[in-house]
Amino acid sequence: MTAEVILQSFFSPPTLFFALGIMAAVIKSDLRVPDEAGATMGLFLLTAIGIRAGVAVNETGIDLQVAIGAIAATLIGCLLALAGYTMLTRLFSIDPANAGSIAGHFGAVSSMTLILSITFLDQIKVTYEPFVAALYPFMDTAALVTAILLARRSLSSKKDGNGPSTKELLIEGLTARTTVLLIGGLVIGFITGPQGMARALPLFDTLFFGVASFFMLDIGLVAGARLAELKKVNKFVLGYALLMPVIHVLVAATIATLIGLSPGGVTIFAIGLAGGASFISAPIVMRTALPQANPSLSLALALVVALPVNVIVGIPLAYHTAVFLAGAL
Amino acid sequence: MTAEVILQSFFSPPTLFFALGIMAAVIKSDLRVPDEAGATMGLFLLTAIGIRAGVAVNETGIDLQVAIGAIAATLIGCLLALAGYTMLTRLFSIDPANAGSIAGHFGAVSSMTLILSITFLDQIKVTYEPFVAALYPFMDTAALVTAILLARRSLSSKKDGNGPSTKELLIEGLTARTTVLLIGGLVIGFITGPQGMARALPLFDTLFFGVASFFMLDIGLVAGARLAELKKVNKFVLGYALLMPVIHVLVAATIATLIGLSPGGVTIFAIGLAGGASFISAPIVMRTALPQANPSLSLALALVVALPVNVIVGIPLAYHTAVFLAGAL
Amino acid sequence: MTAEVILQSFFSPPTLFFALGIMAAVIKSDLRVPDEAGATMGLFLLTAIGIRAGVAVNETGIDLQVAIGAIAATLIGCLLALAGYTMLTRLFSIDPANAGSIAGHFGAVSSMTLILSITFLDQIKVTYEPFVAALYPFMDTAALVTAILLARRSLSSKKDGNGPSTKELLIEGLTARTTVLLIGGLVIGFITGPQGMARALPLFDTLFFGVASFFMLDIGLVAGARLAELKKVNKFVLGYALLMPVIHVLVAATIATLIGLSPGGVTIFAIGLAGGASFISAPIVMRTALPQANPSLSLALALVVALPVNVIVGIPLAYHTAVFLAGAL
Amino acid sequence: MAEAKKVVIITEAVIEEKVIQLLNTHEVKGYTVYRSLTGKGERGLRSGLGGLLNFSENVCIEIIVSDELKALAIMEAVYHKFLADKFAGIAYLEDIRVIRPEKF
Amino acid sequence: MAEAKKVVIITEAVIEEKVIQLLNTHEVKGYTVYRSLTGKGERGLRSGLGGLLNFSENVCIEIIVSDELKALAIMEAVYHKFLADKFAGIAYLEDIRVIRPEKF
Amino acid sequence: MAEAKKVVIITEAVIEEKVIQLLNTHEVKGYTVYRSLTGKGERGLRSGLGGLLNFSENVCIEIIVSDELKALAIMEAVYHKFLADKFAGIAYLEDIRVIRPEKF
Ligand SMILES: Nc1ncnc2c1ncn2[C@@H]1O[C@H](COP(=O)(O)O)[C@@H](O)[C@H]1O
Ligand SMILES: Nc1ncnc2c1ncn2[C@@H]1O[C@H](COP(=O)(O)O)[C@@H](O)[C@H]1O
Ligand SMILES: Nc1ncnc2c1ncn2[C@@H]1O[C@H](COP(=O)(O)O)[C@@H](O)[C@H]1O
Ligand code: NA
Ligand code: NA
Ligand code: NA
Repeated sequence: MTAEVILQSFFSPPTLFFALGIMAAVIKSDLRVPDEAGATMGLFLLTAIGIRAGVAVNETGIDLQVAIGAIAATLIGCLLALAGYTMLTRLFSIDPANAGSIAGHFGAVSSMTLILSITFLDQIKVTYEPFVAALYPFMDTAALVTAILLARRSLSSKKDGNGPSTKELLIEGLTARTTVLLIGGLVIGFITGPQGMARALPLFDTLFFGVASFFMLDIGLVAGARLAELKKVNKFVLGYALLMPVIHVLVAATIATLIGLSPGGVTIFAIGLAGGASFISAPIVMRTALPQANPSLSLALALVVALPVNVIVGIPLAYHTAVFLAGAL
Repeated sequence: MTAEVILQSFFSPPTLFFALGIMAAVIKSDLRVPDEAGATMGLFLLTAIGIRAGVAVNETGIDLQVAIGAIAATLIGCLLALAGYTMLTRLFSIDPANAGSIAGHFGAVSSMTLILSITFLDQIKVTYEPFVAALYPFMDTAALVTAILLARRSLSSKKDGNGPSTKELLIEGLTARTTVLLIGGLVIGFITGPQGMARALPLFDTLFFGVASFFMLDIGLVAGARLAELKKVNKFVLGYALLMPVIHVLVAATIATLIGLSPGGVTIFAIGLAGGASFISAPIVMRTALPQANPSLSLALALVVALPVNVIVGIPLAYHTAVFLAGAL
Repeated sequence: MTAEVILQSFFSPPTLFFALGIMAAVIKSDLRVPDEAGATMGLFLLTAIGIRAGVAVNETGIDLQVAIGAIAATLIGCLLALAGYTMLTRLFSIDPANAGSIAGHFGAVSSMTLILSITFLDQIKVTYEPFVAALYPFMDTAALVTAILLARRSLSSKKDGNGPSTKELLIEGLTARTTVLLIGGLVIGFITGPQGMARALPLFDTLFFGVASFFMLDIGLVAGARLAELKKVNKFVLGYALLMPVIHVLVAATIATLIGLSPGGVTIFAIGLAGGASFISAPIVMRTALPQANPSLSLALALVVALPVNVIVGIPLAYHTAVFLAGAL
Repeated sequence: MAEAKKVVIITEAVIEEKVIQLLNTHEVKGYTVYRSLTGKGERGLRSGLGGLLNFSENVCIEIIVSDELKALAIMEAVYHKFLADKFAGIAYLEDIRVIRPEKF
Repeated sequence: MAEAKKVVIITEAVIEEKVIQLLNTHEVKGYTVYRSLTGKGERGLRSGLGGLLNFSENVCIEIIVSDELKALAIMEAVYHKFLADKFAGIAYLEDIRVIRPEKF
Repeated sequence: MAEAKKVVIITEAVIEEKVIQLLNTHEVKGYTVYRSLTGKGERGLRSGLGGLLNFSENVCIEIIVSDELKALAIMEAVYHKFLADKFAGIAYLEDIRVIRPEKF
């Protein structure tokens, strides 16, 4: 059954478009998705996730679980960044700046992985607590801030006061476009409810899967163009990038099950939030917060290693773990 | 009941997206909608309005009312520009260039307000004469040309022959992209009719409301970034911007009712055409026609004052006025 | 009946949007479709054609006809380029570079004409072998490579080794974005089949016709802006551009009927592949492969002469020829 | 290689076409336009307004001419017709060296 | 017409705002920004990453000042604060001639 | 601060990659590319064609080198290989001053 779900995940339109994009880059096709089109698809998908979640929450109502979820997401964000940073500096002797940057990328949330975990559940028709996607900014900001602070503590340059302060980092995380669109969409969907939103759903709901698929073509093109950078990557760090998502998934799935989420909700929490490695917002944050780090390294790990592994193995794995834990705990 | 309709208008997806955009700008989020995406959504919405109107006219047929409507729209455009210009120069002692520019912006048609008045009627399921939206260029061009000519008469610079002539102004108005798309879409929809257009309607009809909502996010971002400019605005002029749309609505609703439009048609005529203040085409026209005017002033008034007031109060007000007049006249 | 089909083709949304675009350019409207929006619509349409074809092939299965079709498409590509080049150099005394460039543009496939031939059959509800659209790269690459090689043989500059080699040309053709998207979409659609693709079809299928229509507005604007270049064109060459598509259609329709395609498949083969003159990919290929040729000349012929003629006359003609041949052969 | 002058004009996108018309009356042999610039000067910050309009964007127009006097004449003309009191913008001149001077 | 200096800074798009803040502390009277450049230098190829982020793009910021010492001070400040060891980028200076020198 | 030369090449977007390949054979240490320019010259107006293709757009490629002879060699090479009779384009040279001359 696991194999079947992995196959289904592999042979789904988003994965295949991702593969097409990588292949087009590898054969040096002149195929390009205009930057503005990619950016717009990204904005649209985040908004749509928020709206869908908001409409669903409007139907089911809010309860204590949302607050508990937010706290759990924040703690996991800190924990994963701390664990990653420690592993990278102690075990693999990576310098503080790069360790902080990589740990931040992997602790932060990958909106693409979030989108794909939702399309996966949609396709296998598994329901989930609609608010889980909205925990994004809690885990994301917690992980980024923790990783940056850890790295700065060890860097002399932290004294030149050139980078942003902790408060600035928090504000940056909470005003980031991903946060604004997800939470904004959620609030709008919640206020209007299914009736008020009905006439907008042909855009935000019906087209969601198709746009997510087509968007993966763009992501694949970008990932394919960076394949070469993998060769330069230290083997240990590569191992970290292959293994870390799995550890993230196991830790997060356990905690999510303990706070009472359904298997669908656990899946999104474990892989959509914790397992993915950010390659859209984290690089920008890290570029100004830890400029000494090599931006190509963390980007290649997140985009070329973690994303494909997560798409093919991580998402079905998270789902099976969630189903298993639901029985076991 | 009025309060209920205002609430409904306020809590509809387009208004909420507008508010989200303003908020994102205020908290200095890095959220941006790519320029090209905003422009494309704008073009799409105008085309869709034209198409929908054309298909509807094809079903209902054309009659004398269209010609009468066009004449009424032209006259109201001239009248509103003249009234605005006189008020601004006489009562508030604004200089001719700025008075002409502001009166032109407010006399011209705001395509966004037009779009929103249509989504409003769609949502409360009120029908309207489909041709009314197509009166756009008549009122728009009449108002712009009148305002510019009035300002130029009082400006010495009118003699240096640098700005466009009256004929050039008329041509500019009739070849403007808004005119071309609205009238073009109308003609295409009319020629093909519901059958011929059937397979294109999933784009032009089903997605209309969703795209209009998402587009308001972009407009909100732009408006939010200009909030600061309000502080510099003279208080009287601010009062003008708050009051003028209401006067426009009352005048236009009365005339529209007299020429026999239904309450839905009157609503679109009064607020979608007359009440809105243009912030897309008027600024470009005025920048070259009256370069002495301060472009930030008129833009801030149209976008940051008139648009929100119209969205929240103006549209439901126009509808109620229309219903009231339909009984009274 | 022919007249009726021509009328139907003429008064369909794509043709009318094309006419609107040309008109907007002629009256010098400020209407522009952002470059990125046009490019994205183009990418989307090609992908959608591929996906639709792939899903259809998944349902019907593959057989020997696909291989025969690919061979026929390649041969016809070579043949049409050879015939065009010979005609242009011998009959009209055009210099080798321009003759090669023009013959290449006309032998290559116009993706827009392909899209329109499909929307045409969709609208008159005629079925076709789904794999035919995917023969695109065979005919396209064969024609471009043949035309370039013929021209180079006669040009001394072929010895300066500056332009691409035959192998490079073949690779360029097979990695071109049109090829990647069409074949890639086809493979993806084939792998996932109707079930796997179901949730993405609201984008790739339902919106196809609407986007194709709106895209024609952009093409019309571009064509309209080039109308003036027609005046500079030699009369004979103009005659070539008017007649050549018809010859292509007749030759290709005959062969397609002989290899056993249905009238729908013959129509797409004859006009969607052979009859159209490329104005998107061919100009880029020719600009670097035969830089001595005048790029405005071939572009004007393909875009301003061949495209409108094909849209209005060529597509219905091809369909009628196909129906006739199906009875005759 | 010969000396030539490059005139650079940075101004509002809405008057791009008018500036080019003026250049044509001076019979320049060529020019290059860079679009979508933002900037700040006496007349405040000029930067895009979402996709709504290009009206608060700047463009940069560069004209290379071999003749210094012609370069100065172009600068003066653009300056007086557009920049002096109406539209935001600046104009400046650079010395450059070109390969085929007769082209400019 | 008077002599003036144009300082040109080509650097990563992510620090555009920070560079402009620094320029403001030097009280420059204006600047112009060209966006979406790509380029290559010591720190490798810098070019867009699809529509995902502007993080590997370059910008070019040009500042015209009448005073050579001020121009040098700006270059030095930008160089030491941003380019010396942290962000990819270069800075250079050109001699130009402007029409209204008091503007710069 | 040291003298350096800036070579500027404005040409058709379709040959951007080929020009850069040529630059690499000259072992330049860096370059910057400005895209989506429009312009006019001997070979007529060059400006975008809708979103269909970048084939009638121009690009501007700037290369800074410390050595004047190398600058001239690059200009000549680009000029003869691409601009002389095949592709639309111009090339010119400017004198500039840079901070870390060994970088260029
Ligand atoms: N000192 C300067 N350096 C560089 N660019 C400038 C400068 N002053 C003005 N500009 C550019 O010229 C435009 C118009 O300037 P202004 O007319 O002074 O507002 C600005 O938006 C900038 O793009
Ligand atoms: N020699 C050069 N000529 C022109 N531009 C350069 C040169 N070197 C660097 N650049 C530009 O400056 C950016 C950063 O350079 P670097 O810090 O050397 O990686 C590059 O991406 C180029 O855009
Ligand atoms: N005199 C000039 N000044 C500025 N740019 C020019 C000039 N002449 C040509 N150009 C630029 O170089 C491109 C090619 O020029 P050409 O080969 O002369 O057609 C033009 O499209 C312009 O962008
Ligand atoms: Na993560
Ligand atoms: Na109005
Ligand atoms: Na063909």
